[in-house]
Amino acid sequence: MSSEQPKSHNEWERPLRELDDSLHKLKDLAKKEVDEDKREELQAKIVEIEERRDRYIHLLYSNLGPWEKVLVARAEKRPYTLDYIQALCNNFVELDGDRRGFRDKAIVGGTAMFGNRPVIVLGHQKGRNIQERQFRNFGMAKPEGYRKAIRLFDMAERFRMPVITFIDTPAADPGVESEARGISEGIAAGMLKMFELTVPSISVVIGEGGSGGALGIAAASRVLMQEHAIYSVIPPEGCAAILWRMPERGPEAARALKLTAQSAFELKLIDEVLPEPEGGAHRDPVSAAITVREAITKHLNELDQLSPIDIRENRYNKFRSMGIFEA
Amino acid sequence: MSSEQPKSHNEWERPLRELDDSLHKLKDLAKKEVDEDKREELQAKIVEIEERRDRYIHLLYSNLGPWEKVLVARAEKRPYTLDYIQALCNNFVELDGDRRGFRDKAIVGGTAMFGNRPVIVLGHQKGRNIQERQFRNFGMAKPEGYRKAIRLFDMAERFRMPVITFIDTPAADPGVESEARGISEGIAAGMLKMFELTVPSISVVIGEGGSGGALGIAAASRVLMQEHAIYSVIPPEGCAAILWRMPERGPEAARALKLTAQSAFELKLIDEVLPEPEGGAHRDPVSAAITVREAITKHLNELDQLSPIDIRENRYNKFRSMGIFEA
Amino acid sequence: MAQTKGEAFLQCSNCKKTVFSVDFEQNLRVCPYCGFHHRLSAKLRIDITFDPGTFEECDADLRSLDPLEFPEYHAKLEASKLKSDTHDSMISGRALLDGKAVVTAVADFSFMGGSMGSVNGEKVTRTLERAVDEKKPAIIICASGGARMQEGLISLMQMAKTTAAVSRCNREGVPFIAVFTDPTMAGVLASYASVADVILCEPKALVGLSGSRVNKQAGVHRVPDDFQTAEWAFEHGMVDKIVVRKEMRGTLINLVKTLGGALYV
Amino acid sequence: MAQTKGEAFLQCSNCKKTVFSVDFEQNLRVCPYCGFHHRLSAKLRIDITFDPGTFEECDADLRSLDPLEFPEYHAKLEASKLKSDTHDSMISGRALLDGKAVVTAVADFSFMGGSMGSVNGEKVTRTLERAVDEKKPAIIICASGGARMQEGLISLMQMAKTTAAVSRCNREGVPFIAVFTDPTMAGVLASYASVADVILCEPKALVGLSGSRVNKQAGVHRVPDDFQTAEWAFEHGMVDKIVVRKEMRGTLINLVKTLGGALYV
Ligand SMILES: [Zn+2]
Ligand SMILES: [Zn+2]
Repeated sequence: MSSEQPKSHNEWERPLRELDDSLHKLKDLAKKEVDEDKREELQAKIVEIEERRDRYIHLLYSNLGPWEKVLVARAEKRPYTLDYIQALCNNFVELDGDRRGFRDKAIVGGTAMFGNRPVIVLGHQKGRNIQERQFRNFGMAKPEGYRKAIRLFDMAERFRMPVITFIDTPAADPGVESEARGISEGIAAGMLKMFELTVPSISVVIGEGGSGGALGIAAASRVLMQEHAIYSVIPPEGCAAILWRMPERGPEAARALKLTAQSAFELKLIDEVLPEPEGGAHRDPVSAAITVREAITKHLNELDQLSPIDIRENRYNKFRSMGIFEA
Repeated sequence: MSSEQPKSHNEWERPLRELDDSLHKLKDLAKKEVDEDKREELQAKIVEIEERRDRYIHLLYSNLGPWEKVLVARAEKRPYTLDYIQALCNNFVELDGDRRGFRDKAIVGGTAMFGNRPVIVLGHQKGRNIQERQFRNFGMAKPEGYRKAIRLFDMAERFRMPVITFIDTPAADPGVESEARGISEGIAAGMLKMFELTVPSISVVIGEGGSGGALGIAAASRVLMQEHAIYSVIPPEGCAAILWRMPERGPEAARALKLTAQSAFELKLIDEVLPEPEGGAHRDPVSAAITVREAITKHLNELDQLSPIDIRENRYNKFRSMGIFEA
Repeated sequence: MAQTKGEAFLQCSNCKKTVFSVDFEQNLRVCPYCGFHHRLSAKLRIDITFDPGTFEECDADLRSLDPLEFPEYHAKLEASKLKSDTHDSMISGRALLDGKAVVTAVADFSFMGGSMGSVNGEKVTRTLERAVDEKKPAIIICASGGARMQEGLISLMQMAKTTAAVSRCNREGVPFIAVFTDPTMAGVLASYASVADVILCEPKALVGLSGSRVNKQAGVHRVPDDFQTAEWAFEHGMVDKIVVRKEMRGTLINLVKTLGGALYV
Repeated sequence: MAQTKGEAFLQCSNCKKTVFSVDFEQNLRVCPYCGFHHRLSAKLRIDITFDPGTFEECDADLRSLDPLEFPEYHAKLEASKLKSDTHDSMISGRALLDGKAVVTAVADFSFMGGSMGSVNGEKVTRTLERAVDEKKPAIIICASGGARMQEGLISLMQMAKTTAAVSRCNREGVPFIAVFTDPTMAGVLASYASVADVILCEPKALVGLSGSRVNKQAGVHRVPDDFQTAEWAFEHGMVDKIVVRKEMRGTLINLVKTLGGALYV
């Protein structure tokens, strides 16, 4: 069964892309067509195909299985962190560097206005083409990424700015260089600093929540997940490799791992699932961003009611309660 | 004139070393001598040479000029940081690493008992032979040295332990690698952390107080200097190179820079000058260590009278007042 | 450490030499030939670390569940309970160290590779909270392959939960000392363990985030021979001190005396 | 920036091209050919950074003394006073930035290489203390070869004094933004400047602890071509952002608005 599963979002959305392509061509033709009858004929065809496409999108997205969610979460058309920062913030100044010798490109961040609130905003950044992807190290942060984040968290605390983080990474960078500079310490220290904050923090999983690499900047007062985002202790392929020594059984592992936003919410590990436009956030980034903005605003307004100490305690108690065991 | 000046402590102390050598030989002879008369004769000669040596030491050390102080402060026979830690502390556990990829060998430190007080103790460490000197990078700390110190200062603050630092460095490491990892930030952050401490801190300049490299771990509640230690904004040779383009005019520059403990005390930049045994700390390390121990104890006892906030304010005000200008 | 030739002899898995069982045990399971520090059960570790007879277990009633109904997890748990003499991969409790009261949690690698599931994470968290409540230093002895995959995202969140507990220790001035033993990896290393005040490490212990297989795949750079060993971690500033097994107790005593000084007044 | 052919033309010291004086000034002293950001006097820097006419100088009465009677110092001070239009290497005061009140100190490299003596250190310290007292963000624009050797250990202690003042800003939640211009070196870099909340840097500015001569002597390693440039410092994580002169004011406005937000409520 698993071998019949699509391996990428591109492959899985191919029929949809073909419909999109035909539509694009028909619209082009219609624009150039001088004969009014023929144009109306084309127009009718366009409407028909649009309806077919929308039905297909509905069919495809209304009941995504865990593996399809993995594909959508990894889709390179999905809006990334910098897209959300641009859509949600003003006066953004990117701040960079760990002040200790290194500069990470897989985590970006800085100061900005979110509505009329000054905020610290940061997140994992993936790339859309080969050069960008390499430049961004595929969204896999090195230790200096977490140390930059810690520097920004420190400013958030000092200047009483809420923190917004966007989570979208396959994993922390697994290279030798990252091990040598203490990637484990980077992740742990990132979490530690987030637990020390007495200002509100919101993390939004917008794509892949890849284990420790995600968690290092996701120990927030509220953790929100977009409808088709995933969050997992291990990539499904890695899990399949360990369980069955067959990485290609990733789809099965995806089901076993319960890595969808819906499962995470049911297990009380996240605070809210944010609906995406039909066809996923990439089909309508503007409306996806509006949903994200409204959710962040709502949670920040709620957290505004708490004292600084209570903000810290509230965050502690939330994570403190995670775990299912017999006592 | 400057060309007649000795260039090293070894060269400058040569007559003294020759006396020491003759004494050593005579004592050996006396020990082996079976004839009692001859032994007594030798004994008398020993006493005579010892007196001559002591007079010579007195002559040499009772009126050291700035350049001679430079030579003595740099002497490789002088007790180093680990010698003082061993002499003054119990239960020492060396703690190492910046937790961020690097380990510095020019700054050593850890936790220990100083009398019945738990303390954080650290300092620059030089080496006595070629291998040791290279291993210790000639006492020139890299950024990770200051970052290790900061980690120890953090523990001091958390666990209410006084801080003792020993200062003995020609300068911070000037290499490309150190620049690349932010040696300037390391020094500045070291000072910054020391100013945040609400526990008492004592720095003792035991040899060379070499500009920023020294200051990075010397922003203490009390700064003490041994009688023959030096503390300078620039090495005298470097100063001479800038002023006269002649590094060999270091002795003149040493005088101009007012880099002795006595000058620093007169300018109110340090809190106390600690007398050394005649002939310098290296002639009698045990009694030198006792003086250091008593001074540290006295200052810690004084600082014990202050509240944590007052300890911080007291340190701030001390450094705040440094500077001479017309207003 | 394979058993060979009956009960009297063992073969060192590191240097392959044959060792008298009695010598091996007397040497605290350190190979007399190559010095390799072989794994200890949690119980044995407790015996050689704390004052004899002073360890008092807490949280002994915690048991793992299978909330995700994850393939094979239930069976693995049952098998581990039979194979190991602990109920999960961590034992927690109170003990005396040279007469000074401490709290502790000690990992048992033989139970599902010391993996951090809900029970393991809860015991670590309770230990650190107990340190804060009772104003005692915490000593946690680690041995783990990482998070317990079979509990999915719940196990990942144990990293956050345990790290949160460290932030309380820091705030309350309670020292937390971690001891890394072979292996201390992945989810455990990337959470509470790496933010301890002091990190001691046994020689040659494996210490790293990603299995070296992952590194070799990802690796543009060549992997150094001693990659992810205790010695390599020490040279890279991640570990305060490498301490041989015989000196571990003495080092811990010194640390508890100095760092914990303000608590014992 | 050498003057050539009367008053109308200048030669760029970086690319050697001849530039119209008028063009050069209109371009904020950035070479139109190579983009090199030439040095500005403190007064000109203030003009192009803050809201016009809002700068109000403080501490203008401070004057350097010669407490060590250091060779040639007195004469150098007098010469610098004549050559430069400032009284020392730093001007401090209050200003508005897009209508928001800030405190500032601006270095003048033409006065003894921007070196930090007692007056310079005192002005920096007063600026940071003023930021704390008046709850305003501090913006310090750096240009310095380092400590002022001629004041001996007193000048070294300005590093400690100014850094101490930063610790107060941190504690009181007052943002401190540093702008590095060519050159920001040695004693200034290794003190208050490197522990600013945000560090902006002009392109190609020289930024480092030790003169490259020292590095070349000490160097086992070869010195990279762009060693100690702004761009190199940025790639090594020491600088938040490289900002061209034309965009500096806008960037500072955004930072003051966000980081200083809590102060302006
Ligand atoms: Zn062996
Ligand atoms: Zn030019």
